[in-house]
Amino acid sequence: MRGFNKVVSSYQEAMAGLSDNMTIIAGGFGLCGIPEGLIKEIENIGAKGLTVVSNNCGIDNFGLGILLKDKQIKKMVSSYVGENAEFERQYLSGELEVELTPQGTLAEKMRAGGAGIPAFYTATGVGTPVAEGKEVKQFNGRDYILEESVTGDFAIVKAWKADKIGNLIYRDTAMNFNPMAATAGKVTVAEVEEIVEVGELDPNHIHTPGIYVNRIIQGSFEKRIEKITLAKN
Amino acid sequence: MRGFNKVVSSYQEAMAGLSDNMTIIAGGFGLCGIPEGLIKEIENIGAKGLTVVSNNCGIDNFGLGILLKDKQIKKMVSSYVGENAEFERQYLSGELEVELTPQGTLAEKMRAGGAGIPAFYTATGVGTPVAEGKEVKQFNGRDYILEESVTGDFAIVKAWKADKIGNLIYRDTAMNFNPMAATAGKVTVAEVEEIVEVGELDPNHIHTPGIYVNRIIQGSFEKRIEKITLAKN
Amino acid sequence: MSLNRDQIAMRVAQELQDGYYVNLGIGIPTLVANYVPNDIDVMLQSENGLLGIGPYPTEDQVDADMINAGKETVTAAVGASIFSSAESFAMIRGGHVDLTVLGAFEVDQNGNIASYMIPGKLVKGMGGAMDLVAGAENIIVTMTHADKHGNSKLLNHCNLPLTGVNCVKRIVTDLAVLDIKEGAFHLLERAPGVSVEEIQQKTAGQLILPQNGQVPEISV
Amino acid sequence: MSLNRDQIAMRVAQELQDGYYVNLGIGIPTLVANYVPNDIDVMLQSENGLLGIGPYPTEDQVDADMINAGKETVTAAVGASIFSSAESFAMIRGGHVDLTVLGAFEVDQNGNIASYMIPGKLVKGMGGAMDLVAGAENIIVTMTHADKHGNSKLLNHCNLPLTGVNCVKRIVTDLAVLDIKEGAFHLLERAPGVSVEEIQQKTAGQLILPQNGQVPEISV
Repeated sequence: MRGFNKVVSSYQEAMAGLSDNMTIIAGGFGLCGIPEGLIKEIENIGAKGLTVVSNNCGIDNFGLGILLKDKQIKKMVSSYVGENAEFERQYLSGELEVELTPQGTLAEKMRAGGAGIPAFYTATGVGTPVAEGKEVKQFNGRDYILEESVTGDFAIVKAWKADKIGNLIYRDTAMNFNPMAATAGKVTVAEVEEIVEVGELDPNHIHTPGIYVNRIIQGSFEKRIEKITLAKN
Repeated sequence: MRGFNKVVSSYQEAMAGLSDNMTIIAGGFGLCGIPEGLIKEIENIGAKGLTVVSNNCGIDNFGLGILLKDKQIKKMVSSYVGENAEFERQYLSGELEVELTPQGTLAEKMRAGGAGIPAFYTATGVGTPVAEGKEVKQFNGRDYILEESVTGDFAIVKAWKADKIGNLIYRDTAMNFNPMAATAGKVTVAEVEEIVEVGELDPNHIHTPGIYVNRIIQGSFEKRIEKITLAKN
Repeated sequence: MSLNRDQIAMRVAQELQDGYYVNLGIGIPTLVANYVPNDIDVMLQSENGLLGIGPYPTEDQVDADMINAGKETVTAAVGASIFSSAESFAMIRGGHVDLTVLGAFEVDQNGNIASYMIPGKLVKGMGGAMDLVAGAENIIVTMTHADKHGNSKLLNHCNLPLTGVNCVKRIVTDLAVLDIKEGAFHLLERAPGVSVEEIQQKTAGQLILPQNGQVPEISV
Repeated sequence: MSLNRDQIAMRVAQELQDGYYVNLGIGIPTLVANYVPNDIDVMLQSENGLLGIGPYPTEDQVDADMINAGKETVTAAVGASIFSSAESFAMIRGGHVDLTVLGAFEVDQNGNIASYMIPGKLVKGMGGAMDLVAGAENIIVTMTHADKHGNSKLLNHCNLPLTGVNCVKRIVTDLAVLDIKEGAFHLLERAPGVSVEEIQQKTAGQLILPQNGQVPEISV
């Protein structure tokens, strides 16, 4: 399956084609399930003016936060952007544009983008600042707002296992936004913990079918934890 | 987990509460992955005036076709209704109302129904009879039509394995419409091949989380095949 | 005596029913998990994609891939399922979660809630809160009845940007349990030793007392 | 000589590229799978929820839980994935399938297609066809150039209810290969021994010949 072998051997190849002012959809929730190496490669490339669609924006020195530090990000579309002092500074000074989006709406916007659905109605955000400028329509007597989907020039995701043709399996809550992000990129790049031969993954257990994935790279992950909480003895 | 034990021991219990003029969402594609025993129980109950939302309507003497024979169905919402002479007769005579719905739109209407999304836009059906009476809206210069979601008084699905708290796993292409149907019922009933103890299913492999499932019954399945096609030697 | 954080959580836990799927927000709501009555089972939903939150891990069990919506390390309960954020919010938005408990800055007599943003201070974002309040049939808000300056948080109209409209049905504060219906707060219970007068004084919105004038004390 | 069904499929197979994800409709399109060139790989998508259709099963392999969209028993190819109908049509509607091949009753010079309904006869339904034609960037229609009465199926305007509008870009018939652009059929190739005149006569819509007047024969 030559035409389906999506494995690349360098981060340069993985992110080839990224340039200024592009939109990047990123998987991950906090620091959990983020494509650490792909983010570092974006830092290396130094592309500026990026729009990044991701539930969070990392922390000051890890995850997407490193792109803030370098002022590579023009706009963030996120549901929660705490834990990040540089973010706060850029936002308050007006350097950074922020589109706060409810978490479920953000997940659905990515899914819809990948699924060819340009917009959908949701009750989430009705009557709140999120509804400003959006069309309101009643269904069965309740108000809903129209939310448009998102797609990216690139989608960057983190998976546990991939086979060489791009079928992906996630592990535990490191799945989070990754499956939707994977569907929403013109070019989708997956950074994974393990690459296996085609046929090793059970077809019934695949979370992201390979059709969505363009490039796969074997990563090495630090997997930093934001809040280690332990059972009391 | 008493409050979460959803296993019932009879088909009567499984479909308790079904009455005339209700809407039923059914999983299955052709005769593949259909809740055979639950359909028979609907026949036994004899409820009339039903609206059935299902990709197909079985064949004359099997699957949902048996409810047509008994004239229990007032309206079918389906994408494909061939292979069924009684269906043809009732439809042509005007006894049966049919809402032909593109297959992908039907799947999405069920998913949206379960996901609290009252409506979504799709390019599917634009400029065709499916678009009649539906709102058209442009996004990025292309026309899309507004499709509303569906929900049912009951959803009936077929799964391979269930644990006692309703987590479901499907097998091969018997999955089809079942995961969406499972989310879209006020009461969702799953007929399964095997019931296992809580904890036996890998949390990462569950296709339908138990939160969607109200009742589980151990079924026995004939699994009739519509077209046996074999490799040529 | 007003209730402390744990006592508020204990009172909320009395609202749990056997077989409930529950989403607990950050702060006092998280404490509710410690007071689930022994004779019932609930399953806790975490909006990052876990149904069936288990206990915090031991040091050996800590796993960066297993966190809750507050980004704390957790374990999966027996019978848990794990899924994407889209599936998680399909559950939430679709009304499949039986009970949502969350904190708030303000609630008003029409059931509006403000919980995510204080203009002028940093906006951290709403996370999943807007989806949770829009999707749940059954929402309990936990908060202190008044802020540290004594200003009521139970208002005629919320002043802060809203998280959701017409959605809060019950509030458990350090002073009282109240229902919201027909455009008013209805006092149901008071904290032990707290007078109805104090609750009236600290409730800026319209407060309705029981017809018989009797307000039982919260039992925790 | 006009092409037979297998020859039409062979010609369509020449459009395949290594690494293509392809959805093949019922009838002639299904035959395309038999003629995939040896030096390329394609993965076949079945809209009931299978990416990677394998060969038909042996008797031992027959499994009621493993069928294709035509309800035939199949096997899964190595590297296949299985998913729900919603996921399947997310792929299709979202434009992730590289090539869709399907049959039709009529196609017109604006790329409209009618393929699912003949009023007065039984309406069996569109199945996935409307989603496929709306979602695909790259659609090839296979059909006979004319019906058994000699009436052209390549029209100015479709008469039958449409499956999709402005979507068909290429047609492979028993007589010719044609592209649709700028409101006309553009003749690219003709079946061996079939004259341009016959194709002109059997094409009711506007037909444009190559500027040099040369129409190469289809090679299969």
